Amino acid sequence: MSKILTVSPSPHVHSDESVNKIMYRVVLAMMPALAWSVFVFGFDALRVTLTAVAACIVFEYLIQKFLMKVTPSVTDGSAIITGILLAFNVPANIPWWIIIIGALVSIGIAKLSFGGLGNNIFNPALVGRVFLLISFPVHMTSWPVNIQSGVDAVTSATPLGLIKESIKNGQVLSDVLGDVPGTMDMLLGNIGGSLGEVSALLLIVGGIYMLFRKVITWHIPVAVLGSMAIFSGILWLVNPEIFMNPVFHLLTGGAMLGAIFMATDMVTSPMTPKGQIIYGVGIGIITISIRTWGAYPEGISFAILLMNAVTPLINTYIKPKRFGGTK
Amino acid sequence: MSVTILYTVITLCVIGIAAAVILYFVAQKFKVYEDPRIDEVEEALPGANCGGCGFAGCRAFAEACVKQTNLSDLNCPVGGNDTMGNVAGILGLEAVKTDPRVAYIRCNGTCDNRPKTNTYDGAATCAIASSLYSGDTDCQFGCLGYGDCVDACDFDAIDLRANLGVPLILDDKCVACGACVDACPKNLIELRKKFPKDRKIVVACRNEDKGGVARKACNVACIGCGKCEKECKFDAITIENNLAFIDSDKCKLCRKCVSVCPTNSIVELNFPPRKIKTEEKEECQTEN
Amino acid sequence: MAKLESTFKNMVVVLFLVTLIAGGSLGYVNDLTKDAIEAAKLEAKMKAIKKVLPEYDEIKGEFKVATTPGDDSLEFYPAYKNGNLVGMAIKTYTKKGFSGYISVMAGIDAEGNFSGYEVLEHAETPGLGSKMGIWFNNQEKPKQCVIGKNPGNTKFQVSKDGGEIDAITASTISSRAFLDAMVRAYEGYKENKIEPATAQVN
Amino acid sequence: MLKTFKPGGVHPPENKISAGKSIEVLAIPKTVSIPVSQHIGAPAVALVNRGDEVKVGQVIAKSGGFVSANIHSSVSGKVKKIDIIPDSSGYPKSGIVIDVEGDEWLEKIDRSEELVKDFDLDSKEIVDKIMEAGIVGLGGATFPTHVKLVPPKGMKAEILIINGVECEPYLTSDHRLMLEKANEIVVGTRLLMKAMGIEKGYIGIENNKPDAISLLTEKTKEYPNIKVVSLKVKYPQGGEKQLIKAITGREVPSGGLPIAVGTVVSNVGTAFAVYEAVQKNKPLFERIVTVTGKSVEKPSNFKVRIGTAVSELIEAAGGTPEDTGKIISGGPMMGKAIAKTDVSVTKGTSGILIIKDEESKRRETIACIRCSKCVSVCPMGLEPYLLMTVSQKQMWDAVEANKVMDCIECGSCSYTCPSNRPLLDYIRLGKGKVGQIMRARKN
Amino acid sequence: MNNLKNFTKGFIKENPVFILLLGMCPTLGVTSSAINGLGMGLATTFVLTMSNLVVSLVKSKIPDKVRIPAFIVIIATFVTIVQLVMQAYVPALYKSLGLFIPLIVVNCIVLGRAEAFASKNTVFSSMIDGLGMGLGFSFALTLLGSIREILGSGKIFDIPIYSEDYVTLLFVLPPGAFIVLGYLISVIKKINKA
Amino acid sequence: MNYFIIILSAILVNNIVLMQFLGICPFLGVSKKISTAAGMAGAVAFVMTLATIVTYLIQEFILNPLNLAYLQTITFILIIAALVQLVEIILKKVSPALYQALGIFLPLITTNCAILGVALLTIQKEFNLMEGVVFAISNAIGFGLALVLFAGIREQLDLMDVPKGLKGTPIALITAGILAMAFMGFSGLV
Ligand SMILES: Cc1cc2nc3c(=O)[nH]c(=O)nc-3n(C[C@H](O)[C@H](O)[C@H](O)COP(=O)(O)O)c2cc1C
Ligand SMILES: Cc1cc2nc3c(=O)[nH]c(=O)nc-3n(C[C@H](O)[C@H](O)[C@H](O)COP(=O)(O)O)c2cc1C
Ligand SMILES: Cc1cc2nc3c(=O)[nH]c(=O)nc-3n(C[C@H](O)[C@H](O)[C@H](O)COP(=O)(O)O)c2cc1C
Ligand SMILES: Cc1cc2nc3c(=O)[nH]c(=O)nc-3n(C[C@H](O)[C@H](O)[C@H](O)CO)c2cc1C
Ligand code: SF4
Ligand code: SF4
Ligand code: SF4
Ligand code: SF4
Ligand code: FES
Repeated sequence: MSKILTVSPSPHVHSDESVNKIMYRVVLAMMPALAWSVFVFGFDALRVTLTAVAACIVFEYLIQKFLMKVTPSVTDGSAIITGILLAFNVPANIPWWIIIIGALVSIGIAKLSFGGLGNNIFNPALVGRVFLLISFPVHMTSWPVNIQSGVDAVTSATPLGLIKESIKNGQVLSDVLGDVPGTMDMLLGNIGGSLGEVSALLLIVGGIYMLFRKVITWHIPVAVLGSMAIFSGILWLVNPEIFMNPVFHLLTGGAMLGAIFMATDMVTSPMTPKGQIIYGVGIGIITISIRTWGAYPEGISFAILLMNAVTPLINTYIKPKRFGGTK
Repeated sequence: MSVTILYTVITLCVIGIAAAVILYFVAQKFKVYEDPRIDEVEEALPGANCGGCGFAGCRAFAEACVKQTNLSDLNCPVGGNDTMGNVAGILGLEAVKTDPRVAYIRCNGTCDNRPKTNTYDGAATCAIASSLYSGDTDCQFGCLGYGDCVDACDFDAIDLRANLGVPLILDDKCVACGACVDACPKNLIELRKKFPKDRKIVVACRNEDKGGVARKACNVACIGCGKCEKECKFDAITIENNLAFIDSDKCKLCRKCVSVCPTNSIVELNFPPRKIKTEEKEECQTEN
Repeated sequence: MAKLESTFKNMVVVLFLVTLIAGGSLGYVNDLTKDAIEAAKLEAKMKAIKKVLPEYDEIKGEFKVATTPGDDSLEFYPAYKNGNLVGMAIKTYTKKGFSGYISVMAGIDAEGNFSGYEVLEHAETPGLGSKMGIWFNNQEKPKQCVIGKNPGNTKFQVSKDGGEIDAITASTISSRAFLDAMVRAYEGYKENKIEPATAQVN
Repeated sequence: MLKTFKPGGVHPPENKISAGKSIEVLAIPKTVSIPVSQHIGAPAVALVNRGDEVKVGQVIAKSGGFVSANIHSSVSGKVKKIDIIPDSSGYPKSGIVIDVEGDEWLEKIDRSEELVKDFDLDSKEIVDKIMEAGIVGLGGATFPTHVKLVPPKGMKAEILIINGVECEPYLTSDHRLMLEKANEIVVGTRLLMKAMGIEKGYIGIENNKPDAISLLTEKTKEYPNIKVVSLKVKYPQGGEKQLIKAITGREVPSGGLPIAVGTVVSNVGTAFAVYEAVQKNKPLFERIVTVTGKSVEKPSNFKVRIGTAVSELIEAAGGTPEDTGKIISGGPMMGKAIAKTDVSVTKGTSGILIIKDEESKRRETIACIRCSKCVSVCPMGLEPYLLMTVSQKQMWDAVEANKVMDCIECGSCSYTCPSNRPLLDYIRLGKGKVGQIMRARKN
Repeated sequence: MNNLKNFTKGFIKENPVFILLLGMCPTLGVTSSAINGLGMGLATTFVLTMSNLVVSLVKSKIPDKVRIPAFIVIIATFVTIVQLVMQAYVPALYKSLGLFIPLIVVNCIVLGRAEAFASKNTVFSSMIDGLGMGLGFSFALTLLGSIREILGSGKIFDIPIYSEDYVTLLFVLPPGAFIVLGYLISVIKKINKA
Repeated sequence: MNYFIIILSAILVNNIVLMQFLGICPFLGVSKKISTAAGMAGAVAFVMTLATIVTYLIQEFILNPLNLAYLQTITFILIIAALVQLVEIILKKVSPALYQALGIFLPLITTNCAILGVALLTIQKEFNLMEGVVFAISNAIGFGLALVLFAGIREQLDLMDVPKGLKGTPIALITAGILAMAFMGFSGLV
């Protein structure tokens, strides 16, 4: 008797891409920023990150196994990313129980309730983050001091917080510009803020790595950052006394983290380059609007979630250019 | 009585009357007649919206019923005769009695009976597997076992029977909606007359190959030898394309044909003395 | 029980009757509850006044003063005990709340210090701005309490803005608004102070 | 900049193991089984009966309709039976089984190797000869070539493209043919141009075959209206719509044929067959087949008589390796896995690829992570992830609306999906269903 | 007993909120605390019971074409009565329920029940149906309100159960209403099946 | 009052569906397909604006002078019910095409809290007629925005493997919750 052969429809070969590889590359890309945050916020940063990652993995495993009754898929690495990014979006001194609630919301509500990896509409880490921001505003807005910034206090304001405060007080910007860190400090990460967002430079390094490994394409980060720069630039040109300059907007808050790591989450962003650009521009404009006129000093989390909600519509109406045209 | 009460009454009455007048003219001008019996019929239907009746859901069926003066072409397989009786009652018509039916998968090619000759490794659906390959045994007519019929059944009436090769229809759950009949790319499923106690005499095979080929592919294949046809007193059995078929409307469950079949491809089910046990659940061996 | 036909006459008559009865009963219930509603409204106000002022036995000579033309006005409720003016309750407001309008009943005692306050109306976020009902009342935390102080002797701004009152955690905006209302009350009080002497005559 | 198509495309490892192996003539087998349907269109009608004696090159089945082709005997001997013969899918196909006796060719066939460059036939005569010879497209689609050569009314072919791309990994039959029969291919090209009155011809070759490019460039020097174009190595460069786009910049409209933009595409093998048919009176009964695979002992390019069992080719290449898991007729991207090796080589068989056991099983499928890689590699600008899902959910309207019929089944999407989703499997299902629905609508 | 069945079905089996998905606006809008939920529920129950009663009393006198307007008037009358009475005697609750009291009039449960049940059944069973449905509605609102209050304010019926420092504010805000109700419906469906 | 603030507030900050909880039934009911959602949004916009104008006039010229403010609820709902019917008829006559697009949603609108709610809010907020109209239109846009966004999401969810127990209404509500959360980012914008 001859061998029993395998048959299957074509193609019979497969590229060596896999979801795991993609996910672990993202994790790797986040390492420089993580290292920096341990450097500036100390052990706290590590504690928060590990708690978040562990909680995400445990919740994913338990919920899949006991509530959804499917084979747990924690090894795919997406829960690790969610954990790290959740940690990246909170102050380094956040109490442990809050970060665990955040992980539960991210994984339980935002991800697994929709069916798990690939099925969620909203970015899990951001749902967790916004949930925490709204639920625990006190804890979520008291920032620990950045060791590198040379400020001696227990808590410090973020640059965006400073600006928002002064504008609400009716001050003009030239009065407070002295308190705002310099461009170089913002680029390197000598400022206050969430633990993963402080060093714009190292986030960009991670982004370039991901671009190089083809984990992401340029469309979303460029569209987000570009539209932020243009929109804030126009405002700034109109009146530099009440609007901050574009460089400031790009280098502070979650702009880099959001544009490079969170807006690019493939599950929750549009499928075509054109759609991705519309999505990115939407994020940029909403972010600057919230920063400038809203109650919150930072708006990129909300902006990404809002555009996540628009993504299905974008996918419905923005189709790739069909070969040979339609009709 | 205070002025407020007076004003209240006046205001409300004026608005009320105005509404009545307007609505009256509305009602006069735009009469859309909808037969109230549609609602009644719909209420009498089971509301499964399965499409087994051949209409797009229960309401569509109700509309069709109301239009008809004779219900003989219409049947709700889910509700069965009782429901159709009720519908007929509502419409003042005679219901036509149809024999209750039940689906049956005409293949007995479980893994013991059919040796595997290749392994299929594509998307695990019968539709895709059958569009490119004849199946993983030498029988090109037999069940593929990926369970498209299981997915099609809204009533959980088909059990895949873990890797046994052929799914099993659970007679007590099947409502004969026919969804599985359409879903099976191998045309294996037939809606048969439902006999008391779920008894069945069926040629559990659809192999149209010549005897030798069929036999080689499967131990229990029908080889079209015609012995059963001769045996049947009720003309219930016909042979076409090397394959026997038992018409369940003619079959009287006499069981004579069963014993003459040289390949045991006629199956008798739910007869007390010789009851066949359902096979043990055992993984099919794919490797030699 | 045959239904009435949908003739024009029937429809009009039925609707007429239905509205007639509805109108009648509504008017009746309205009459019944009118006084109770008024009383309830008044009572709410009186309760608030009672809460914010030291003991008194009479409120009389209440008056309204428009702050800016066309805008809301302040309401003043002078309180007397044994005929002596013991304080004044002022219904004040601000529009600077996180969710806009806030109205507060503020009490000022005979010395011109705040003796209490009660938030009457607000739409601030529960758990954040809504805490102002107790936050500035907490005598155990002198840095956030407004009782016994007045904008004349204390800087009625949140500490973040260089004032002497601590804002509600994470609700600076509501806190500013609240203080704004209080300052407005105090200024109204100063401008419309009733001299005890003249008051007696009233 | 090398020419290429847009959008999409992938670059699987090329693995052209047998590229250096010159074409060997495979020994004539003891019996051949020749299917009567080896082309798109109506099956041919058998002309011979059991027991008939046939010669090499004799018509044994006649074209069965407008889109159909003659079938010739590839051997001489006696017809054993006309019956159902195994086919690669396991479904029955009718065919003619011939017991080989000797190797006796029809006399009219010119068996010499000598190059016959010149011709003075008119286009009708050329087309007739091609039709007579039963030539079908050898690039995989097996569309009868004579039908292609007569454009529908109102359409005029302006450009002929000879497809020497061979973008499928592993396969080298076209490559070898170009190296060994360059002159004949050029003549074939000229014949095809003449047949359609075309002035402009291109031969498109992927840049990973520099030897073939330079050889053919040299051979076409004397014909200024035939140009060799080297193309970027990217799959599916050889897909005709992609090739047309790469070379001419024209886009075949959705649902249209190449002729809609004035082009006709033919494979190099087809051009060679045309040469042999017209200049040598030799019908199509042989073709070049690559036998290859990582564990194959002697990867080779064979010249094989149609109807030879696949098992014979494998034997000649050193036998079935121990670790065989899957055997594919054709290339790894578009070829068809076969369940048994007793199936025959047909006009469309370009290669036999033996895949190792560990590479033959698909990896586990997980949920779509919406990475959009499938969208970006699809050369037709489709959304494979969506097509798969709507097919799976049997939402046929949505399947149709999302242009499933444009899919060329290149498999780039399934190849690239990091979640290993069987995209093309479901897209094919959808295509089949939508095709049925569309046909039903027409009637 | 049939009436008993009519009465109890409103709680779980045919709960207007969890199963029939009717009257979602007040369900979400007022349930930031248990007491609000209960108050709203009882107000609705009153309207539901009374309008069912009246509708079943007068059903034979009302021509079909003005059925709906007549029902609306009847319902609106009771709603207005509730409005007036609450304003007079529980002004604080009236205030916190705000707009949603007048909106009882468009609550689909009320009109739906009048249409579907009261206009076909006897006076007594209509009343029982209204009462059952209303209490089912109240039950749902109170349950939702309690959960949100516990999670979001650390209290239940205004009684503190744990420190306010640990409350999750979001649950008393609009998003919390949607999310808690979403999971609650899923749980109730599961219970119903079992 | 500043129209810009009214508009921004009604559409984004205090979105009628996501923040005010009005019109949830149609929000959950007719949001399964984008096309129906858009149709419903159109119908609501039309009726909402019309109803706000008419009820405003009734309030201003009948109820207020007669001191009958407590009859708001009953008169408004009667008017809205009649109006919806009227619109249906007129539309049928005047523009059958529009009727085809919007008509099927009209009966659903009578019991939509959003219409009555906006009419009541217009009075409560003491808008003048023009402000009331702007307010109504903005709320209708806010309603439409939420509805269409939500319909897009639900069309996508239909293609996804939502766990069985959460399929349908539960996941729709959870999605709405997250959407509401995202909309909270606009707080303070006005
Ligand atoms: C949903 C939400 C509700 C809020 N409610 C209030 C509030 O009621 N009062 C307030 O002052 N700020 C409120 N805020 C604003 C923030 O808490 C704001 O950051 C804060 O008022 C100013 O920051 P700080 O108090 O920490 O200086 C709210 C923000 C959000 C997103
Ligand atoms: C029904 C049908 C009709 C065709 N008619 C023509 C034709 O008139 N002219 C032509 O050049 N090719 C014609 N073709 C062939 C196609 O252009 C093409 O070669 C064939 O579909 C295979 O291409 P592929 O291998 O890229 O899939 C036809 C194909 C089909 C299926
Ligand atoms: C994805 C894809 C890849 C193809 N690759 C090649 C190729 O590499 N070489 C080739 O000759 N034909 C290839 N074809 C077939 C061509 O599209 C076309 O049918 C052929 O060149 C026409 O010539 P023929 O009729 O002579 O076969 C491919 C088709 C598809 C759909
Ligand atoms: C480039 C990239 C970015 C990602 N960003 C996020 C993110 O912002 N938040 C998150 O929870 N997961 C992120 N993931 C992980 C994963 O896609 C996400 O958990 C899915 O949304 C879960 O279905 C990212 C993955 C990749 C590849
Ligand atoms: S087994 Fe077939 S016929 Fe029976 S209920 Fe299921 S799908 Fe319908
Ligand atoms: S009976 Fe048909 S549909 Fe069912 S598993 Fe077998 S082949 Fe598939
Ligand atoms: S197989 Fe079809 S859908 Fe997939 S990439 Fe190729 S053309 Fe596109
Ligand atoms: S390549 Fe795979 S995972 Fe990526 S979008 Fe396509 S189907 Fe989904
Ligand atoms: S309860 Fe508000 S629309 Fe139904």
